[in-house]
Amino acid sequence: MTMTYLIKAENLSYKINEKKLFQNISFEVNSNSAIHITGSNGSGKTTLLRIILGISKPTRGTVETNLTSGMCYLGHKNALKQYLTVEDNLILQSIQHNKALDTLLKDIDLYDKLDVVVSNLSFGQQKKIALLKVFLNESELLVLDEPCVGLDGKAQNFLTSFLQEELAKNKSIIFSSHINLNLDAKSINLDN
Amino acid sequence: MTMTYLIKAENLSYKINEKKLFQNISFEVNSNSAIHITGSNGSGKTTLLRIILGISKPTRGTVETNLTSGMCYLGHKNALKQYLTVEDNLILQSIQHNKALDTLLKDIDLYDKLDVVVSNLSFGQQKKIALLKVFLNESELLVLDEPCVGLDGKAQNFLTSFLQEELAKNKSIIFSSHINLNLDAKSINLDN
Amino acid sequence: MNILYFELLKLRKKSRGWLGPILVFILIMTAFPLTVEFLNEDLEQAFFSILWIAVLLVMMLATEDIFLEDYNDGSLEQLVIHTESLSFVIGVKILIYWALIGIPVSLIGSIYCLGITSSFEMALLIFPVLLISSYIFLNLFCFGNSLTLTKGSVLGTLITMPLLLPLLVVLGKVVIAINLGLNYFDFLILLLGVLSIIIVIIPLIISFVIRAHLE
Amino acid sequence: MNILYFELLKLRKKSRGWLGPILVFILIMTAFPLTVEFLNEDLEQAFFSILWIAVLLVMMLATEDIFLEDYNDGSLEQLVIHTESLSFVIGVKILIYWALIGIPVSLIGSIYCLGITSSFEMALLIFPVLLISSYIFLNLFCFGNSLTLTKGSVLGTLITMPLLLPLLVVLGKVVIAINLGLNYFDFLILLLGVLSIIIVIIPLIISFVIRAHLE
Amino acid sequence: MIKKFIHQFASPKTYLKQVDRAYSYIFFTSLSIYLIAIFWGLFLTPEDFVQGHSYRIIYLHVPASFISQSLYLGMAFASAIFLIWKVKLSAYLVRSIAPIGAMTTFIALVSGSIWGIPTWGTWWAWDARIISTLILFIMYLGLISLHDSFTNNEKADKFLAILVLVGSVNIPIIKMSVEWWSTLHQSASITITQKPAIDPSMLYPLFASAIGFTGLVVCLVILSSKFHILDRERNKSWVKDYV
Ligand code: HEM
Ligand SMILES: Nc1ncnc2c1ncn2[C@@H]1O[C@H](COP(=O)(O)OP(=O)(O)OP(=O)(O)O)[C@@H](O)[C@H]1O
Ligand SMILES: Nc1ncnc2c1ncn2[C@@H]1O[C@H](COP(=O)(O)OP(=O)(O)OP(=O)(O)O)[C@@H](O)[C@H]1O
Ligand SMILES: [Mg+2]
Ligand SMILES: [Mg+2]
Repeated sequence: MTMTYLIKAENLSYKINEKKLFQNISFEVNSNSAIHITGSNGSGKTTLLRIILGISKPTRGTVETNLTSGMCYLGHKNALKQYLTVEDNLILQSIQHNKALDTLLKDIDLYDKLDVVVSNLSFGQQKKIALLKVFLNESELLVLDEPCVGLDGKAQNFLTSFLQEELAKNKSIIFSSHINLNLDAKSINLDN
Repeated sequence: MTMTYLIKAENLSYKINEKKLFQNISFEVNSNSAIHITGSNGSGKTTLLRIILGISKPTRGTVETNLTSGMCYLGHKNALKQYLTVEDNLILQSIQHNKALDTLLKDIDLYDKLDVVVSNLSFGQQKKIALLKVFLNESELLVLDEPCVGLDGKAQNFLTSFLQEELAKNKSIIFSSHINLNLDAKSINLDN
Repeated sequence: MNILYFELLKLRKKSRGWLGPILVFILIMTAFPLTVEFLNEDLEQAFFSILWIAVLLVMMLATEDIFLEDYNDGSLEQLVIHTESLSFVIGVKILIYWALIGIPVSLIGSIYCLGITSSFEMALLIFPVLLISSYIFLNLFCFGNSLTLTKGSVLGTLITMPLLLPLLVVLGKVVIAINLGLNYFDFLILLLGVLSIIIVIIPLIISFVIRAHLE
Repeated sequence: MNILYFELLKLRKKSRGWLGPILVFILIMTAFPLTVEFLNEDLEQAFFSILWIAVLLVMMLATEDIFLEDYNDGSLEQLVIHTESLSFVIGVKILIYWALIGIPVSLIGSIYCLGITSSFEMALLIFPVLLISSYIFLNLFCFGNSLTLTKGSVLGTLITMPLLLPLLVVLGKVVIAINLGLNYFDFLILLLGVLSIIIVIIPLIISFVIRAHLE
Repeated sequence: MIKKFIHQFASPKTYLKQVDRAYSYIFFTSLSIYLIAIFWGLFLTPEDFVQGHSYRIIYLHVPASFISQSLYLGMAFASAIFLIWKVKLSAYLVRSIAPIGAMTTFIALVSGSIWGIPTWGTWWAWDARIISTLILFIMYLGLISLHDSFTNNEKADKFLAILVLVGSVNIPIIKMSVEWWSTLHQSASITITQKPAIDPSMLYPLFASAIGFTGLVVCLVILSSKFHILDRERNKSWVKDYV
């Protein structure tokens, strides 16, 4: 009897201009597990995540997915429209205005910023808005590329405990981060 | 005999749309001292730094400066032209190609990226390029807004030791950061 | 059909995206009689020349960063991850741009036509031509812009230009056809035919190009 | 004079910034005879109308994000911190845009003028007018775009156009003056006068506006 | 000195007080003047030799055209004061005049167009005066949209004032358009230097209607500025007392 995986990456290699970025990376993501991708700047963390998402193609190797409810991705770029208010941005991300959202907004101290244009928010506040999508997601796999860049201590703790809860709910997480997130995760290092 | 200060901020207050962001912040920056501005997201760190730089005007209070060789500023936005190569970007920032630069580039693992277009660099690599200007600066005051966002551990250590050296060279530093930088700095908290 | 609502929401706030081009159109059409002291017949002659060029330019302006913005802020990545049919989304996006810019421009163009030629029939006949040609222009420019998404280059313009010139020639012929009471409907059907091919193929090509860009 | 070199470096790589507008200019000037079958005199009549509008549009395109890019990536902040004379830098920047876009467009415009009017004198006389007017247009568009820095170029266009229309009228007059062999030089001096005022004042105003924006 | 004086005198609070006192006087006198002028013009003056009765729209058209330009000059004046002495009140005034200016310009355009139908046989012509009036209208719209596009009112005030001043170069051009270009449109029939080219029986009511109309527009400006000031200063304590 084989265990079912959500994502199975086998022997992934990636070359840019004939230069190897990483080689022979294999792993499996099962439900209720977290993978922490580490590595120095430019070691290929973002690239690997994009391969998993199916945006980029690996030079060699395969990624098999076995998902029923899709993935939720947050990358370096936060996909917010700077010229729209927070509220409009939430609409764009199909986030309904409901109780859950309200309590979340209060938790991350953004309840009074709903009608502020995103470009007027601080760096960390923008990141928090982008994370709302993650906090309210309904997919079984979260793919997070350095999710706590620019967050203050309180928000980082909030994120960690959220991720812990998600794991407890049988969800899976792949994330990259230079900061340790206090999460029980298998780590994959891309430096060679 | 009064001690000479580089920057003297008195009773700075800042309001946005009639809402107070911070109030009555006073401090002095003397040579050979560091100030660490802390506070949660949106507490006004960036705003305060911009007031010190003279870009924004405080609602109340004054900033007196006493600088002879200007300041060096790195903010959330890194002032790089995404469509130019690293080399061209250095030229734009008036950074000469010399030995010091070469060793620096090697230290931060970017020596082979000189002719790569900035948009092809990873998030952390871009930040490093932006930091080059700081590493090679000749001004007496460094103003850094979350300088280690996105940097890997090695680069963070490099930055810290660089800043320590600068302090030893009688320079002064004002920086904001959510991450502790292991720097002997007076800290100012903007949360109230 | 969320995409429809989303695009509308974005455009509403980003008046630069749609009101801008329309305004530029109005300004061109208003300004041109100022530039030379025309006699009235001359005005009429030059009018159509200006009209087609204005429509072309406006569609160019309108599509300038139709994909670039989404690319830069990371929305395009999200779109590729979360939508099954990228080309459908792109088709809808172009449609919305046409509805918000192409249709008003066609209307305004017809009104100017009425004002200058004082011929109600002319204005009525020119309207569908404007509608179709603006849609074709939009599609072609979108294609060009998708090709040069990240390059910030003129490649898009260079590539689309040769595609546009034949269309301009046809448009010139249409005016003559109307003036002489000749085969206007033949031209209309020709344009419709071109449009119906373009409408299907261009979004497909664009979605392919965009995926390649993100890779 | 570092700023001169820097701007050139940026523009060199960003061909969309300068080659683009020039190409659009060529496109317009090439396309317009295609759009209507003109008799020769009519062509000449319409030519100048198109010429001025094309120059105006091209300058609009060229300046669309002359400050926006620097604002978005944070370079503008750095500039404000590190330069004593922001207005000088802005003046130089506009000058470079003029050198890279205004001058070629003026040249090309004169060549087209020669081609269409077959009058060498006309082309020669129109050249300085083109040079001056493109510079004025550039300045005014830069002003409009600086005011609406973050708000998009529609508003910029809306604001700038009224400032430009009087100039268009004058340009129309110049053509008539040349045609009739009348006070061409009076007009040239008028334009030069306007330019010399604008060249000094606009960069000052823009630098004030930009500082206010960053505040 | 001047600065201090202006700041004391031109506080929004004193302005509102003064204006509240004067408002009803201005309103009723100008209303009656305008009504009388119109009555006079419509019923007591003879039919025009060429234009018949249609010329009587002049009592709306000319005042509106005249005011639309004057309001702009007023804005330019206030903008200068704002930029030089940082008088907030002038910034408020500039913003409040803009929509009124747009309105009167619109009236001028529409009344002119209506007038054009019987006299020129067309409601629109590409004529310098008409286009320049249209430009003025666009300018007003631009001013309003510029101010409204900013959430930060202080910035918006500054930018608005700058734009008004830069745009004021257009006013003489609009004014002189009829003299400089051969057009369909009438050139000024009343000038200071020359004898009026208009029959006195039309002239006096025209004058009166201009004065009355001006007064009414001033009332509108007062109302608009009152709204604007109360909105902008709504957090100040004096406003709470005032309301
Ligand atoms: C849309 C069309 C029109 C517009 C935009 C327009 C605009 C103007 C403007 C701006 C003025 C100047 C007021 C001043 O200098 O203080 C004016 C005055 C005048 N307009 Fe018109 N006008 C239009 C149509 C007409 C028509 C159709 C007529 C009549 C045939 C007409 C007759 C006059 C007269 C008699 C004056 C007074 C000139 C003077 O005494 O200064 N206008 N109009
Ligand atoms: N066209 C190119 N030429 C040269 N190198 C390239 C090119 N495109 C990408 N790269 C390199 O590929 C790597 C991409 O790395 P990636 O963005 O995945 O890094 P990362 O691990 O996410 O780093 P960070 O921690 O900084 O986010 C970088 O080292 C970058 O320099
Ligand atoms: N127009 C506006 N309307 C409402 N709030 C605004 C507006 N402009 C700025 N703000 C608020 O002002 C604050 C600016 O804070 P600033 O950018 O200085 O924060 P910061 O301390 O640097 O935060 P971070 O750690 O996230 O970088 C934010 O709380 C932002 O929401
Ligand atoms: Mg990365
Ligand atoms: Mg900040």
